[in-house]
Amino acid sequence: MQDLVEILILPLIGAGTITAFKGIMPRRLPGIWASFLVAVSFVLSVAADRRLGQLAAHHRVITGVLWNWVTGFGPTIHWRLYFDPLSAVWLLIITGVGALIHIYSIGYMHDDPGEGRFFAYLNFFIFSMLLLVLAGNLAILLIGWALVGLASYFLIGFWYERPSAVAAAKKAFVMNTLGDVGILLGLALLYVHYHGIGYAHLFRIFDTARPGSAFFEWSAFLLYLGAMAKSAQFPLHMWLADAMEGPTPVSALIHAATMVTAGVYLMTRLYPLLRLAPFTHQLIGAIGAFTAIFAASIAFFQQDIKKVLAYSTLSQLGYMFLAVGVGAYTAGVFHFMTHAFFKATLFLAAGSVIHALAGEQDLGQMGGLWRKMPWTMASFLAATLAIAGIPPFAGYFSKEAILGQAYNSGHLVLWAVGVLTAGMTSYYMFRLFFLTFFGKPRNAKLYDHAHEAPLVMTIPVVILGVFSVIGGFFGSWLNGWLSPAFHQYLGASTAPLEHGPVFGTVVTVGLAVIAFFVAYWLFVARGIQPQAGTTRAPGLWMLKAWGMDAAWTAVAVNPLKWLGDAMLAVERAILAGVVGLADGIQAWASDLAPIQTGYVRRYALSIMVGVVALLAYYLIRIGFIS
Amino acid sequence: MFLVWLLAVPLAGAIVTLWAPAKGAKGVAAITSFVALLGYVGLLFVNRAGVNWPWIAAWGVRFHLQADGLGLFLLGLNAVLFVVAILASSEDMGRIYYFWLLVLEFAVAGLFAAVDLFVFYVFWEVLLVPVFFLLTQWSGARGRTAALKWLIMNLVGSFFMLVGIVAVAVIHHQNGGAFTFEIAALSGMAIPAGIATWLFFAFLVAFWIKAPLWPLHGWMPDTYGESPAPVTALISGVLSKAGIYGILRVMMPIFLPQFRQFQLLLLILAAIGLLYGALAALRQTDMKMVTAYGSLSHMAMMALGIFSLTEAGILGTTYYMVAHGLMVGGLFIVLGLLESRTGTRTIQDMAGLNQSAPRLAAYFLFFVLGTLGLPGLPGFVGEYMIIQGLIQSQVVFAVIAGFVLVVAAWYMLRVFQAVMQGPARSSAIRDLLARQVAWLVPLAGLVVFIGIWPAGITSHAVPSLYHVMHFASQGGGR
Amino acid sequence: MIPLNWVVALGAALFAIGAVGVLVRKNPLIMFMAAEMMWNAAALVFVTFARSFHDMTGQVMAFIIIGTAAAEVGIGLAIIVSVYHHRHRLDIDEVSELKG
Amino acid sequence: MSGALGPEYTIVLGVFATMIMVMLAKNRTILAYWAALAAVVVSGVWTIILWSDRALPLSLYAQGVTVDGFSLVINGLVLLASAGALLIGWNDERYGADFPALVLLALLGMMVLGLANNFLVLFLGIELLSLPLYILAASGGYAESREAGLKYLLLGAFSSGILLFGLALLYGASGTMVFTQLGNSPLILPLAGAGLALTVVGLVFKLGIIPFHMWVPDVYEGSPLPVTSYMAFGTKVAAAAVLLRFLFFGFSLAVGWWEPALGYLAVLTMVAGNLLALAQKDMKRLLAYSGIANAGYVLVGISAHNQSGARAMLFYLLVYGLAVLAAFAVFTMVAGDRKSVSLNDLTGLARRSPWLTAFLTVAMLSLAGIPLTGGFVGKFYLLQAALYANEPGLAIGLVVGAMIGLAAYVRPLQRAFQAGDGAVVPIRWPIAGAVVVIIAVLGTIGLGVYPAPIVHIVNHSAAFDWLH
Amino acid sequence: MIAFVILAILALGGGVGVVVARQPVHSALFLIMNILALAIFYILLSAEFLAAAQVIVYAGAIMVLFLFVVTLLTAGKDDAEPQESLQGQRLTAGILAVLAGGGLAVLGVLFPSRSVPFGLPPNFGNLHGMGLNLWNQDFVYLAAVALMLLTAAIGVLVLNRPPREGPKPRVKEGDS
Repeated sequence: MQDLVEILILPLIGAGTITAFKGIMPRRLPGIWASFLVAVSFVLSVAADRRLGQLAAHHRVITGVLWNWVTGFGPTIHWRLYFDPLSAVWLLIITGVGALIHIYSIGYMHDDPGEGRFFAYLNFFIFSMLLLVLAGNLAILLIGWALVGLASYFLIGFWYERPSAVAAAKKAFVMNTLGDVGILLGLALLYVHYHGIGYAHLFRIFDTARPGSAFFEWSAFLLYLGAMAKSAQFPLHMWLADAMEGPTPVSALIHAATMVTAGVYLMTRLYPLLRLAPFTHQLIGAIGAFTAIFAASIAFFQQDIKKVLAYSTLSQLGYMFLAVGVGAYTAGVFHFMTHAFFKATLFLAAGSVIHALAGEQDLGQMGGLWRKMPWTMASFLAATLAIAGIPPFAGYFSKEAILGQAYNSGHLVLWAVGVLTAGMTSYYMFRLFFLTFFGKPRNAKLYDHAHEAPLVMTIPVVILGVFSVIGGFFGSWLNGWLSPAFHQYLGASTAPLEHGPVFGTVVTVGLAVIAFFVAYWLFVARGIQPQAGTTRAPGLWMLKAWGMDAAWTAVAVNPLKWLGDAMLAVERAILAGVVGLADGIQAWASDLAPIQTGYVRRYALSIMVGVVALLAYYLIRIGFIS
Repeated sequence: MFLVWLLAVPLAGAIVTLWAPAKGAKGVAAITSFVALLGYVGLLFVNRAGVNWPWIAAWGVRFHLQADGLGLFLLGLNAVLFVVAILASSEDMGRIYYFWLLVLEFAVAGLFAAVDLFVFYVFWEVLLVPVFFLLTQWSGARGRTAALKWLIMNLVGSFFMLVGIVAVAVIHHQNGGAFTFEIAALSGMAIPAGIATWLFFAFLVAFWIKAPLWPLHGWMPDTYGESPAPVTALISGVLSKAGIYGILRVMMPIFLPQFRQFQLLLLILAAIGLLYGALAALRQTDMKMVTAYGSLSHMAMMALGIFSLTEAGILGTTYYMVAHGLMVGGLFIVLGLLESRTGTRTIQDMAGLNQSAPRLAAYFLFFVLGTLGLPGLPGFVGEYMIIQGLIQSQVVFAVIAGFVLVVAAWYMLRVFQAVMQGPARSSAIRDLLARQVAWLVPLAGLVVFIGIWPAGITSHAVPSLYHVMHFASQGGGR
Repeated sequence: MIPLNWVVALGAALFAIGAVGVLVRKNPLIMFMAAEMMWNAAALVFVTFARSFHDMTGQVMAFIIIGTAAAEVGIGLAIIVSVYHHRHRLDIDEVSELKG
Repeated sequence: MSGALGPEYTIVLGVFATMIMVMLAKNRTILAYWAALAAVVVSGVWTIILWSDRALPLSLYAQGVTVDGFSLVINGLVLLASAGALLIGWNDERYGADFPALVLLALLGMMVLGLANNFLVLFLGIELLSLPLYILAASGGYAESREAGLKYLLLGAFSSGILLFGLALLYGASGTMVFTQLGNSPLILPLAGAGLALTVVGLVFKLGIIPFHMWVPDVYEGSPLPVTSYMAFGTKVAAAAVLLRFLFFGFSLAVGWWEPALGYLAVLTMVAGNLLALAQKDMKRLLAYSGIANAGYVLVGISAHNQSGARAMLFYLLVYGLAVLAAFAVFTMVAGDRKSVSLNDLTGLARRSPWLTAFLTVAMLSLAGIPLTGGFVGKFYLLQAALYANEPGLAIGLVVGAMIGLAAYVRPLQRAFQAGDGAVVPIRWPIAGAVVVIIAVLGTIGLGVYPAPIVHIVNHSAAFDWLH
Repeated sequence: MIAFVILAILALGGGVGVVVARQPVHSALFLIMNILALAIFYILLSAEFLAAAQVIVYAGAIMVLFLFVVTLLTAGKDDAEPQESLQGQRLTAGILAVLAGGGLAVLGVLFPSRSVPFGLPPNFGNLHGMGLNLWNQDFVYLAAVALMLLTAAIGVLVLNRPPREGPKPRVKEGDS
């Protein structure tokens, strides 16, 4: 318990101290301090993992209550931490990759005036993410969940003077709030039925529950809604592409390696619930597969180096959800891990490129950079090979596990989509690679000024590149490590890694290789420009991300705005009604006042009227006049 | 006796303020409110004894005050926000301004402590008066209209409630009980069904207007718009809670059967208000109005919590009242600081102020996040419990509430980003002064504290709520 | 022996005539006289009932009415005189500055 | 003869003493004021002594007058009213040396009305009250005052005629003139009904109930300020007292016929009175309409026809009177040399005189019925009475009237707190007026904060135990 | 009965005359006629003292005062009544008076009071009897009437005192 709290609290301390002593700290200190704290966290995480590993396989859970959160009647919820092999994997990746990206950022952000703020945000993000994965119940998870969203909001909008960044941040936040509300509703639903939302408590109940009731479908779906928003599954995916407005290390850490995979964490964490909700489970896989191929198609024609990577992230997240959907939980986590390595590498390398080109992100301005930045190019290449699924790089193993399991479990359509997507991935990734590093420089001036990044940036990239190469070999270790987590409860019989049929592997790798050659032929041999094909129908649509933004605007944003305007009209009516009522009474009074004419005889007449009326009334009452 | 302290200190301070030198009035008021806050600390940690003195023996009216879990934290909210509001007020407001503020503190404290209907009603109406004069004399161009609206709309509601109060006591007496206004004695009494409905709505209208809840919020825009920022903070932060509090304190024990009977109607009305406030806030261009309509929506959320008639919903509302009070109070004060620096409230006239006033922006964002219900901050806890209650009773309203949370994120961020971010178009402004930070930090700290440890409030509120709802005997909402 | 019922009816008629006088005449003096006639009608009815009950109280009442009328007329005429000191015509409708 | 009528005799002596003072010391009119005040004070002390003496109720003059707790409380109220009027108009040469004597004469009429138990005393009381007031109304020495006097006179004579005819018919229907014997005597119902109708008209005319109210605003506006305050408070108390005694003592068995009609009149009066007050710019006229509306509240107490009603009525008359005295005292000071105060004259009052503004605030809030002022407790008591009588309509009418009236009462306050233009003209405080306003304001607040003693007093004074 | 009819005609004629007479002087004279007719009624109703008082006080004192004021105020002026200016005043007044007066008259005729069958007590209504009443048990009423007359005397003094010499400021206002 205690070390968990330390792991958790160190980055928060970093964020706090950097914020509080912003004016006092030397200019370079925040970066170093923040990186140091995350690194310590990483070391502590390794230690914690080791201790966890020393426990008996079926008791590999460390849990404890920090203090009460809500008590009374109604909900009784505690601040509970929960540490098991699944959390442990996430913990390592978050602190490990996080530390590397912190270090990288020292170089990347060194001339930005908001450097201190940046590291405070980053540290805050690490804290939030750790809270998310260490949470012992859904409510605390939701707190971490929302805080990472907040950190993401801060970092996307880091350059707040850019309107596009600000808009992207808002979009990300609002869409994620939609997901948060899904989790909120889902966990409240679970609480209402089971009077508790601690994992252990829920899992014990899920163990014995019979699958298929609407209640399980609804609660699973609502929780999946959260995962969908956070992990940018179709149709809540647009924010992720816009999120590239943030600094590149942010894209690497948050929008590729860690935060966006929180959905995968949630789904794997809640795998016993998914067993009980077969329809939702299928839906997850289907949407994952669709997202994978859909995002891959968009990546084909993107002009911005980070946009390509963003859509490729979307696509890979689709893979992970495909894994969840077919019950390949370990494979999903495995792919998360390898993806963290190679996608972080890609982003950081892209960051180095952007850094070298003074902030230029347009592929149309790049080309031939391999001469200037060999280390970056090498790392990028390794990661590209990994993501393309070329053996023996990391991505090959995890993707193979997912596809194999999809095939084995009979999800042939999903398998086919996955295979196709693998080929597409290979194509657009190599397109990106060739356009960036090969061919003729398309902007001589930028090319002349380009240079290899400083060591503080290059070293993390290279380390991550190495992991992209060797990451695949962690598979069997992971299989063993996670098996207690997935076997502790029922319904995880499909969880361990499996191998698919040989022909599947052949087809997948073959497609990837073919795609490689196509890309080489197009962009190196023929040297066509990145803009090619984006003016006509399919390419244009893909470039515009199939018009999803416009669709959302038309379906959700504008109607809400119209409703808001309608409410304002109603509001004016209500306010006018209030004023009108008051004025009406006032006017009525003013109209009534002239009855008082000032003529005595009128007054006497009024009295006489009263006399007659009262006489008549009394005589009626006593029955004289009937 | 700390309870009496909470009432007596502001009253005495108010009278002293009248003779204070013009420039010293703020100091006197600040010290007074701080002493009252100390009294609250004493109440919280030392002694919570109430008082029960005879008042008008012939009518069974007793000056009965009690700080139970329902009112305890609202008293704290009152004590805290008044310190902040007084500190946030300008020094050249004049002594009468501070006099009225302290009278207001006195009245609100009395309201939150009263457990006798007569006493409750007395404080309920007395608190209208200071606000009326604050609006009349220290507010914008339409302040006098706003003041009239405030007073008349609120009194219209309370006069109906007055009839209700007397009628309840008379019926209790005619049923054979003593002639008393003690809420505990009146709770659960038998009222003939036809009359009960009328009485129920007579009470409800008063609370509905005060909260305010849609569609009886007509006084709200002018009042929030015209009053000086500290007063807005107090109205939205503390006074509006009086409406919700009244429903819990007064109506729940007496009219529980009617709540069950009209539950769906009430839920629908509150849900309309919830959507209405949020959507109206979406399109406002005045940053104070965005917050005001957001607050309207949040009040509807609290009402939903009550009308869910579940333990979770009511507990959530009890908690949310305090949380929302602190956050929206802080937000209005920050908006006031912003307005005094820029001279405008229209969001189109501002942009990129973050660059010149990062601290102001940070506190602005903090309270924005709080009001939009960010998990980890207290608004979320209240909303969570309310939504859980709604799921228990009528799940469709939970979905509506969830949807509104999304819209809330949208409209609150819209304001923040429009004002603070983007390219700086307006000229630079002064950042927060150190002394302003000095009271914003504790306020923000308090918000964070109750956000991560809501159990501190909820666990204390529970016994009172049991009493309020008779849930122990009647087995909960469903 | 005169029929007491019919005297009461006469009183009612005089009362009504007096009321009409107050309502339709514009000269304040005549209005005042008409009001006096209403008083007289009441006094007549009192005396009639006193006769009917053989009860002197009714006559005492009538006497008081006469005496009070005297005082009232004194004051009334003083007020009318003071009002019409500066006016040309005795028209009550002109005395209507206060209204609304 | 015991001293039961001592307060009244004191006033009679006071009248003579005052007149002697006027005659003896022609240039020192203040002596007359002192004499009158002394008479009022002695009478008041005597009243208090009588109240604490438990030898009541007493019936005197062949049951013509009844001295009981009720009449003594009425005594106290009208003494308060006259003391207020005297002090507000203290030694003001505009009102002449005869002002105190006339005030005392009217006071005598009011006290007699409180005692009245037969038709003779009722009529005498009405006339004793009215005649001096006709004079006082017309005594301002300007056209509006004369007009007010004339209007009051003509309508008063008219309504007295109606009252007399009604009394005559009642006499014929019952054969008795004593209220307390009306219930026991065999009534000829149609005659009694007609008589009751006419009598009630005559009495509510004095009270100012719509539609018999029309003299009220004109006369209040035209009369000099202290006289207006006197009429607003004293006349209302006396008329309400005699109406209550007449109906409760004479017709409590025949409640079914008269009660609903009075209830309708009360609701009409409360609503329309407050509505009309909303349209007024002149403060005296505003208070006149407010007086009409408050007469409606008082009528609620009567038409509730139960003990609470009588008690609430007494209590309400006190709080109303205190508020009115405070308001009139303030207006007199603000008016200075002018005849009346308009809404515009109040602008900037808060800067001219913060304390006067504060006092005016208390008075107006009391009239509006805000808690911690007596007005609230009074309305609260009236509501109790109405609801105990199972008359929710009256309760609703009361609160609806109060709602409408609110704006009328708070608008002057807003004007007072509005910044005026030009130089700040300070206001001088005559000591007598200051005494009135301070006592009235303290009383108003006292009644709001701790009404228990007065509630105790009225509960013991209006113990009409034949009512439920 | 014949006496009643004649007297009633006189009284009503006087009453109507008051209302319809074009000149105030004539109205006053008609009222005197009415009053005298009532005085005779009083005699017939066994109220001799009242009859005397009616003649002396009403016809003698009050009406003379009226005539005096009428001549004072209308001397040398056109005292013809101007046209009715209030719309519907006459019609409404007539209808109301007919309703009220007619209704009351009908009531009075249909529902006679409960007459006492036996003979009048001694001294009923004569000077002696009234004296016994007014100077014994009902003296207080007489005293009250006296106070009213005193009031009237004060009133006349107050109302017709000479106008003051311009309004003298009671309160000195500051220089503004």
